[in-house]
This record gives sequence, structure tokens and C-alpha cells, in this order.
Amino acid sequence: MSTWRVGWLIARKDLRIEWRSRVITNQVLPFAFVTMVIFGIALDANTDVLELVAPGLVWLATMFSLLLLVQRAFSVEADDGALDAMRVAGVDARGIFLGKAIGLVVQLLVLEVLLLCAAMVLYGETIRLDGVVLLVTTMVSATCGLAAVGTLYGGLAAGSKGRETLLPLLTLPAVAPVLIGATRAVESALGTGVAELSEGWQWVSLLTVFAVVFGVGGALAFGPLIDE
Amino acid sequence: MSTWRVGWLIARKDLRIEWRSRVITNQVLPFAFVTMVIFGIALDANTDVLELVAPGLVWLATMFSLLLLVQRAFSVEADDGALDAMRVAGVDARGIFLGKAIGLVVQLLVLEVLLLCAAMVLYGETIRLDGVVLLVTTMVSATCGLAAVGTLYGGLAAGSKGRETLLPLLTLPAVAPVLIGATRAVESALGTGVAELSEGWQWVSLLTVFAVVFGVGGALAFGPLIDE
Amino acid sequence: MTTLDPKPTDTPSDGGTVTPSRSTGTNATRVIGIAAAVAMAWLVLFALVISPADVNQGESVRLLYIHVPTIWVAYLSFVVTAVASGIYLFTKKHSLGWDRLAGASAEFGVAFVGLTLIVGSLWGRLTWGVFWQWDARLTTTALLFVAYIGYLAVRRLGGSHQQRAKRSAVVGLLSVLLIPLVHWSVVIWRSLHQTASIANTEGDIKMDGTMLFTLFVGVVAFSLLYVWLVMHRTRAMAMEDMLEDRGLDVALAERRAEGAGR
Amino acid sequence: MSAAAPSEPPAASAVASDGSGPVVELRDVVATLGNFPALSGTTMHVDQGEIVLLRGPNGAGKTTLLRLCAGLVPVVRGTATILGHDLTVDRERVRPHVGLLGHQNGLYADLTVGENVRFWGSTVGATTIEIESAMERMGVADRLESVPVSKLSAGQKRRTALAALVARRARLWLLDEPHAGLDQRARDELDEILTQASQSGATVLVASHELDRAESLATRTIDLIAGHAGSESDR
Amino acid sequence: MSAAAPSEPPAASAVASDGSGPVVELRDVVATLGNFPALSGTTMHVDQGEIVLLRGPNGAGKTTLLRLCAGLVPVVRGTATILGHDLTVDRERVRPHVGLLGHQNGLYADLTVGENVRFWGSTVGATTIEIESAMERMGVADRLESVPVSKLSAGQKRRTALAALVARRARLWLLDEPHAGLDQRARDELDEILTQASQSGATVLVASHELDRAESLATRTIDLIAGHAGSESDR
Ligand code: HEM
Ligand SMILES: Nc1ncnc2c1ncn2[C@@H]1O[C@H](COP(=O)(O)OP(=O)(O)OP(=O)(O)O)[C@@H](O)[C@H]1O
Ligand SMILES: Nc1ncnc2c1ncn2[C@@H]1O[C@H](COP(=O)(O)OP(=O)(O)OP(=O)(O)O)[C@@H](O)[C@H]1O
Ligand SMILES: [Mg+2]
Ligand SMILES: [Mg+2]
Repeated sequence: MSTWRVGWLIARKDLRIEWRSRVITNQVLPFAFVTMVIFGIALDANTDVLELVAPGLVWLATMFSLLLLVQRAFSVEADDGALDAMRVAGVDARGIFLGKAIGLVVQLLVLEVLLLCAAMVLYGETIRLDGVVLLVTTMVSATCGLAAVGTLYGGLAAGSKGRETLLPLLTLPAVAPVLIGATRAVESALGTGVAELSEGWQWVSLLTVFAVVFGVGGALAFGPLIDE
Repeated sequence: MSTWRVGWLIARKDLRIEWRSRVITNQVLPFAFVTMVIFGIALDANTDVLELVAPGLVWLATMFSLLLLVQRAFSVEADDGALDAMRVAGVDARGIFLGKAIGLVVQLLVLEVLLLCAAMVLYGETIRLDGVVLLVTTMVSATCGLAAVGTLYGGLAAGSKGRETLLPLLTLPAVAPVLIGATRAVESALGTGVAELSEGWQWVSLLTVFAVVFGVGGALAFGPLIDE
Repeated sequence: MTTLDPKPTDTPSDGGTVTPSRSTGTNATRVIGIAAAVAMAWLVLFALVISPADVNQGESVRLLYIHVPTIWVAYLSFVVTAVASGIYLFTKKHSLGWDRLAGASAEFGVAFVGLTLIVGSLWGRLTWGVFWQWDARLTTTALLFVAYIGYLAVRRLGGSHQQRAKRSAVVGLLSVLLIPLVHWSVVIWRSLHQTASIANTEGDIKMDGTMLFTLFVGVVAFSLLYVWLVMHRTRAMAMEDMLEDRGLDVALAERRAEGAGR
Repeated sequence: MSAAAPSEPPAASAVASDGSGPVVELRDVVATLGNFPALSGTTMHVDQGEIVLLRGPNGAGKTTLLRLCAGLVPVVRGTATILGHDLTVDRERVRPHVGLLGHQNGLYADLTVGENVRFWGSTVGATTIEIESAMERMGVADRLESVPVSKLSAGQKRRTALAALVARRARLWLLDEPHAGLDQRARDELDEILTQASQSGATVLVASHELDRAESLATRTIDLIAGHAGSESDR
Repeated sequence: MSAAAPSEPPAASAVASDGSGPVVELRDVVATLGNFPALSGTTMHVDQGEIVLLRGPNGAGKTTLLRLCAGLVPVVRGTATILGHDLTVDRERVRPHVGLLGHQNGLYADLTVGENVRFWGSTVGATTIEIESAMERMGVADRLESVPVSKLSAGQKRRTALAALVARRARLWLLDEPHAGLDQRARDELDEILTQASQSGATVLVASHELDRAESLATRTIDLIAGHAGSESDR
């Protein structure tokens, strides 16, 4: 059974479970939405500040949603010992990593598109046509990075008690670079502040490096991590 | 078995479980701390703005930690059917509500004190001596409100699938008034912005009303909610 | 609910086809429906033709006649939800009729708040130049919207009808507390949204008599629409519940047959 | 509210709270899980002091029936009377006297065996002596008492749950596959506890697939098929 | 990597991958859970085609032993050789041929029975026919096939897990209290499946407390006491 085929099987299963339970549309999305609104409240309706940090807030909301999604993706595996069963069955660990990460990427992308739409309305952003390519590239590479980190630490925390809280602790600092890079790149794409398009592409390369490092590192480390 | 005695038994058990697993100190606290740092990054380390919005950020971090704590408090009950067992044993539902809420209050208070210290270091807040009484009162009344809402909706969501995500959806809008009120009261206490001390006390009364409404409402409603 | 119809349980074939009435309309709803339609037409006439343009806002002020009535009717529907929830919870009978009223009312409340948000942001685009401002009233309105989406999510949690009713009644009773927050948010914050310009005549919209009357027509029209919709929806929900009970008869027959087959 | 003040299992006279009616009386009871009628019109009655074995294939509705008697699953149609109280109206009056061992154990993983049993004992007002002796009997006293439940084996967990149940001294015992996972010694002990309880006036309802053992324990057998009670057999 | 390409259970010749050595060979194996030596120096060996019953009181280490053989619990001291491979070094070579049914079922609650069995079947490369026939045999084919696992009864879940296991056609079957929760029909079916598997060359290790049934199934019994293998008895 090749790594790719295992990945495909697992991603399909995960997406099917998500499709059945509709957790994204019914719950994660409203949650991300509330998060953004709550930020608005906490920042005291200080419009100037908000506009400045809007791209940041979108990614922040994405990150909190990432935590929810990862937690769910792995509680599905740990609840009835399915992860153990995979290990016994000798399912290729890289395949598991790949499959879970693909499932997350798909879910996150859906979420980000919707959040970005919300942000455009809520925070009064507008998209320049020449920024669209940059925007899309940023989203894809940032999402891959987030999914890789999430899968890696999700697998590490899965099954250990108190995983609800271990996961954010591990994930949030690790994705901080993504938060910064993606925020800057989106700022360039949207033309918020003084950012230049070309500057945005530099950030994208950082994001890509991050995604590749965590993707490859995660795939290699996943086996030993979930084993034993 | 009186309501108070049941409440005491359950609170003691919850705190003992928390003490054993050290989830607060090892995981929730760092999480809240990371959240605050991330806000700093998202706000682009603009110190003036940061100092202004610090009280809001402290409460925001508290609220996200509340979600984690509530989730844990109820997954402890739901994991092995203990909540069902309590229902069968005819344990007084108001006692359960009381006990879980007390457990949460204690944990939240510990957390808030530490977060406030962190804010003083990170965002450069200072505490006026004459604001201390106001500050403490605010913290206590806000915390009681938060714990009441958290317990009520935690109980409602417990055991239903997708509870990880239903909980924030219900809790965040409900505690928004606390977020606003407590932020304002703390602003007065710290003398951030133009706030007056006397104004702070008005907010405290609002918080107290909130806590009483949700406390009493929750205690009454909890039985029907967890039953069946 | 079990007293709908003394249908024997061993004839599953006609399950679900026999309903007491095929439509959710009655004479009362027809009258209200017609009244609502007339009021709407009247509203269109007044809002678009008769009422004057505003000195400051120009023609865009006509959005007011949708914006304000929808949010007020939304308040009304959430209050109705809360009252019905309360009656459900605190009466001995725990009648599901009140629960359905609460649910139906909340559904349209959410729809109306949605409408307020949409119309408001369009209006904002016209007057402020942006769709959204971090204004206290806007933010709290959004929260209200989310809170009731949460309420509807609780209704969909599953379980028995009574269970659904109990859970959602609690949430419905508590969520209504957000309305004062929305209403007084302008006072609480230093806000740029319109302060109460109808109650006291200050503010930058000068309410002349025609405008006030048009607003009144709007409120009447949307209230009638709301009543009409809720009446239909509660009946539809009653039928849904009833069909579920019919479904239970069928399922029971199947289950017993399964036993006999062994 | 306290389950029973005296330290002995409830005497026969105290049990039949409403004259001498049956302890469990179900009439055409329908109960649904989701939309599925797990109980499709069950009629049965159990008298005080009986040990009744519930038999039936997987999915017949045994667990649902036991949970219904414990007030965890609502009665959709029909009437269920437990210990003289109608379940739909007077659930609160019934519960203090009912003890359930379900598929789950209801234990807190981070607390020790002793803390768990004591917590459950104290919520129903059992005395320290009762609690200790329950742990003793189920063989979780000495070494295991201070071991966290998360570190127990499957059978040890089950024993702990049983100890917590025994400490309750219920008047109606509802046991869902109580033997599963127990070793021989614990099985024998459990059977003895149940026989003693029934002799001192308690009523026991056991669902089990281990027919050899359960049949020799039970005084009567009820077969459950597709959600309704089929044939009965005395012994 | 695929478990076994042919649709028949592995033939005897294919099994003893390294000549004809024992399938399971443990020498003074120590395994710890936390700091507790759940296995305290176990020595045992199982030959190909045997059905061995593991007996022992609660907490003796049966579950730990089975999980160790499946590579889920590390070997701390001693040597464990499974199917001719040393567990500490070659775990990856062993796993495709081992099937474990633990205390948990490893099923996805939101997927249907059919989807679950097919998922687990396809991860080990079983054919559609094998998967269907496994479901058929465990009685979860027809009506249950499209029911989500979250809606099953305890025994129905167990049967589903068994179907997923049967579809694997492992060379070493590790079963932890497989009978618990199954009804009579499923028990008989399971025993038949195990006997057939052993006849066609597979090896079976069963931990069980249901001695009557398990003893008549097994060809040999090993008693586990406080983490080490005590007396053995042939039959
Ligand atoms: C998305 C954007 C908006 C939202 C969510 C919103 C929300 C609301 C709400 C909830 C109320 C009811 C207040 C109460 O009586 O409790 C209200 C009233 C009102 N809004 Fe808006 N609004 C929005 C945009 C606007 C804009 C752009 C204007 C005009 C410049 C406007 C003008 C008014 C006026 C005149 C009232 C009546 C004030 C009173 O007498 O209380 N709104 N709005
Ligand atoms: N994390 C742990 N820390 C310490 N001891 C543990 C831990 N986990 C399990 N144990 C102990 O290890 C021993 C072996 O447990 P195991 O589950 O293997 O027993 P078993 O023979 O399967 O028992 P049962 O028949 O009850 O299923 C038990 O005595 C248990 O108390
Ligand atoms: N949520 C649900 N929706 C639909 N059907 C369900 C649901 N939960 C359980 N069922 C069905 O209800 C029936 C009764 O289950 P129950 O657990 O009472 O059986 P049981 O007799 O205890 O079986 P076992 O011997 O396997 O434990 C089963 O057929 C199961 O498939
Ligand atoms: Mg069962
Ligand atoms: Mg075991």
C-alpha cells in the first residue's frame, strides 16, 4: 500500500466524517465569526486600530479554528482506539500524516475563503486585481504550513490526557511565524498600509519554506511520534 | 443531602482532579500567555495601542481559557459516563451546578491574577493603590458570571457530539457583556484612558447583576438541561 | 401528540399521508396575510414616493424604513421566543406548542436581524463609505445574530421533542438579555451610530411627520408579515412533529415484524 | 434524599413503598433512541426479591430497558412504574433507590480507587464502614485503593464500579453485563452479593450474554426480542 | 506490504516465514506501564496453528501481553520474537501479519458499519469479496450495513470490529476478551472462524475470563499470574 494511496484513503474518510457531521459549517464557522466580532469588542471599537490589524485578525481567527479542527480530527481517531488500530495494521505513518494533513488543508481553505469574505465586509477591505495571485498563493502556502503543524502536534497530543490544552500550547507558538508571514503577505496583497506587492512575495517564500520544513519534517517524524 | 454539601463534594473532587493533572499551570496558563503574546504580534507591537487595549486583551484571554476549562470540566464527567451516574444516583442538580461553578471560579481566579501580572510585564500596565479594591471586586464578580455561563452551557453541550464547537458558539455571545463590563471596570481601576473610579463601580454592579441572573437561572435550569 | 389520530399501528402503508389538514392556512392567516400585503404596498408607496428625501442623507434615507422596522420586529420575535420559552418551562403541562412558537419566532428573528445587517451595511456603504464599522451597535447586533444561530443549533441537537424544548427554552430565555445590550449600546459606548433619534428629536436625521408616519407604516407592515409567517411556521412545525410520530408508528411496526421473523 | 439510613440492606418491609405492588411494572413501553424504537412495546413486571435475567440477541434492547428503568431514557409511550412511582412524573422519587451498572463505569480516571468509591458513596450518604466493606468485597481495597483509576486494568475498573454500586445499597439493582471482564473470584463474589441482596429484599435485573452463570443465578428469565419481551421462563 | 494477496487464509507453507520456528516466542519479557512492571519476566512460546487461551485474574497482564505482541507496548527487557522477527528491531515487518482486537473497537462513530469495515479492509488490501463475506459472517451485513456505528448496541459494535478483523486474514490473531458482549449466535460464529483460521495455518492467542467457552475452543492454556506465565496445560 503506497504512502499516497493510504493518504488518499484517510483524507477521504476524514472529509466524509466532516461532511456527515457538518461541524465546519454549523459550528466552526460561526465560532470564527464570533471570534472576529469579539475582537472588535475587546479592541473597544477603535476603528483605526482595527483596520490596521484586520489581516492579522483573520489569521488569528483561522488559527483558533485550526485548533478546533485539529482537535476534532484527532479525537475522531483516539476516541475508540482507531489510531492504535492503524499502528497495529502497519498503516504507513507517512500516509497517515499525509491523509490527515490533506483533510485539514481542504477544511481550512474553505474556512479561509469564507473568513476573508467576512473580513472584507467587516473590516472594509478591498481586493486589488493584481493582488489576487499573491493572495491565493499566500493562502495555499500558509494553509499547508498550518495543516502540517496541526497534524504533527495533533498526533503528538492525541491520546495523551489533557490534550485539549496541550495542543494549543504546542501549536500556537509554532505557527506564530505563519501568522506573521501570512499577515504581511495579505497586507501587501490588499494594499493595507504601505506594503508593496514584491514584499508580499518575500513573505510567501518564507511561508513556503515553513510549509516544506514542517511538511517533510512532520512526515518523517510522525511515525516515531505516534508509535509507542 | 443538601445542595451545599453536594456542591462542596463536587467542587472538592474537581479541584482535586485539577490539582492532580496540573492542567492549569502546565497548559492553560501557557496557552493564555501565548495568546497574549500573539495579540501583541498581531497588533504589531505598537506599545501605545497595546497599553490602551491591555485590559480588553486580558479578559479576552480569560474568555478563551474559560472555554478550555469548561470543556475539560465536562469531558471529565462525560468520558466514562459519570454524569449519567450522577443522574441515576439522584444527585441534586443544583448541587452539581454549584460544585462545577465553584471549581471553575477558583481556577479562573488563579488564572486571572497571573494574566494580570503578565499584562503588567508585557504591556506595561501599572496598578493604582486606590484601584485595588475595585479591581478585586471586578475580578470576583466577573469570574462568577463567567463560571455560571460556562457551567450552564458546558452542561448543555456535554455529551452531545460536536460539543467542542457548540460550546464556544453559545458561550462567547453570552459572556460578551462580561467582557465589556469587566474591561471598563478594569480600565477605571487601572486608570487607563479617561475612566473614572466611580464609573468602574457602575460596571461592577452590572457584572454582579449578570452573575446573579446566570447563577440563579443556571442553578434552576441545570436539572432539566442535563436530564434526559 | 399521541392523540392525533387513533390509527392502528399495523397499517404502516398509509403512514404519513393522512394529515388532519393539508395546508397550514386558516381564515385568520388569510386575513392577516392580505393585511400584510396591503401594508407592504402602502409602505412602498410612502417610503419611495410620498416621504421626502433627507437634508443630510438624501435619497438613501429611505433605507430607514426597512432598517428600523426589521430590527424592531426582530426584537419582538426574540421577546416572543423568550416568553414562549418561559411559558413552556414554568407551566406544569410543558406543552410543545409553546416550544414550536419559540422556535418559529426565533427563526424569523434571525432572518430579520440578517436583513437588518444587510440593509444596514448597504446603507453604511452609502453614507459612511464602508460596509462595516466597529461601532458598538453594529458589533452587538452581530453578537445577537450569532447568539440566536446558537439557539437554532441547540434546537437541532437531536433527542426527544421535550428534550429539544427544554434545552432551547433555557437558551432562549437567557439570550434575550442581549437585546438591552444592543439597544443601549450607543449609550454605553461612545458610538457613531445613530442615537435614539426617534424618541428625542436630536441627531442628524430630522424626523418630520411624514417620515415618522412612514416608519410607523413600516413597523405595522413588518409586524403583520411576522405574525403571518410565524403562524404558518408553527403549524408546519406541528405537522413535522406529527409526521415524526407517524414515522414512529411505521418504525414500531417494522421493529416488531423483525422480531416475529426470527 | 439519603438512599437508606440503616447500615443493613433495606428490610423487606421498607421496600414495597406502596403496599405490595411489583417493583418494576412496564406496560406497552416504547422508547426511542434517535428515531429508532429500541423498545417497541415491552410489557413485563418484576416482583420484589426476584433476580431476573434479561436475555436476547445483540441489539434486542436490553441496555435500553435497563437505562429506561434508571430514568436515563425517556418513556415515549406506555407506562413504566418503578417502586410504585410513575417514571414519567416522579423520576426524582425513584432514583435514590435505584443502582445502575451500565456499559460505562462512571469513574474519574485521575482519582484513586478509594477516592472514587468514597465520592460515589458520599453522594448517596453511605457510611465509611459500608464503603470500606464494599471495596473489601470487590477486592479493590488494599494495594489498589491508592492507585489512580487510569492505571487499572479493564477488570479492575469494573470491580471498582461494582464497589461503588454495592456501597449504595439500592432497592432495585440494574446490571448490564456485570460479569464481563471480571475474573473468576470476582464473579463468584458478585453472585454472592446479588443473592444476599435479593434475600434481604432488594430486586435485581441483570442483562447478560453469559447464560451459564447468569441462569444459575437468576430466579426467572425474560427473553427480549426486537424490543419487546417474548417468552418468560421460571426456574 | 499487502497482508496477503490470495483470497484464502494463508496456507501453512507461507506462514512460518523463517523456517518452522514458533510464531510467538517470549523470553523473560518485561514490559512497564508507567512505572509498573505489568509483565515481570514472561517466558512462553506458541507454535503455528495453535489456539492458546491466556488465563489469569484481573490485572495479571493479559491485555499488556497481547498489546506487546502487537507492538503497541515496548519490550523493556528480554526478547520477543514474533513470526520470526525480533519485535524491538523489526516491528514494521511483523505488523502487517498481526490482527488485534483490544478492549476498544477502533471504529469511527460517524461512519456506517459498511464504511468502517471497508476502510479497515482497504488499508490492508483486502478484496471486496473478503470484506463482504466477513460482514456477512459476523451478522452485520444487511440492515446494519448502512447504520452509523454511533447508533449500534455494544454487541453490534463488537461484531463490526470483529468483521474488520476477519477481513484482515492475519497470521497471528490476538484477541482480548473477544466473547464479551457478543450474543450466542455471534459467539458460535466467532469460535468457528477461529477454528477455521487455525486449521488453515493461522495462530490464535485469546485472553478470556469466560473459561467454559474459551477452554473448549483452545488447544492449550497458559496461566498468567502477576505478570509472568505460570503453569501451562495442554488439552
Ligand atoms: C450593518 C450596519 C447596521 C446595523 C447592524 C445597525 C443596527 C441597528 C439596530 C440594532 C438598531 C435598533 C436600535 C434600537 O432601537 O434598539 C438600529 C437603529 C437605527 N439605525 Fe442602524 N444599523 C446599521 C447601519 C446603519 C446606518 C448606516 C444608518 C444611517 C446612517 C443607521 C441608522 C439607524 C437609525 C436612524 C436607527 C434608529 C435609531 C433609533 O431611534 O433608535 N443604521 N440600527
Ligand atoms: N499506567 C499504569 N501505571 C501503573 N500500573 C498500570 C498502568 N496501567 C496498567 N497498570 C497495571 O498493570 C497491570 C496489568 O494490566 P492488564 O490490563 O494487562 O491486566 P489484564 O490481565 O488485562 O486484566 P483484566 O483481566 O482486568 O483485563 C494491572 O495490574 C494494572 O493495575
Ligand atoms: N441513536 C440511535 N439511533 C438509532 N438506533 C439506535 C440508536 N442507538 C441504538 N440504536 C439501536 O437500538 C437497538 C437497541 O440497543 P441496545 O443497546 O439496547 O441493545 P442491547 O440489547 O443492549 O444489545 P447488546 O447485547 O449488543 O448490548 C440496537 O439495535 C441499536 O442498533
Ligand atoms: Mg447492551
Ligand atoms: Mg484486560
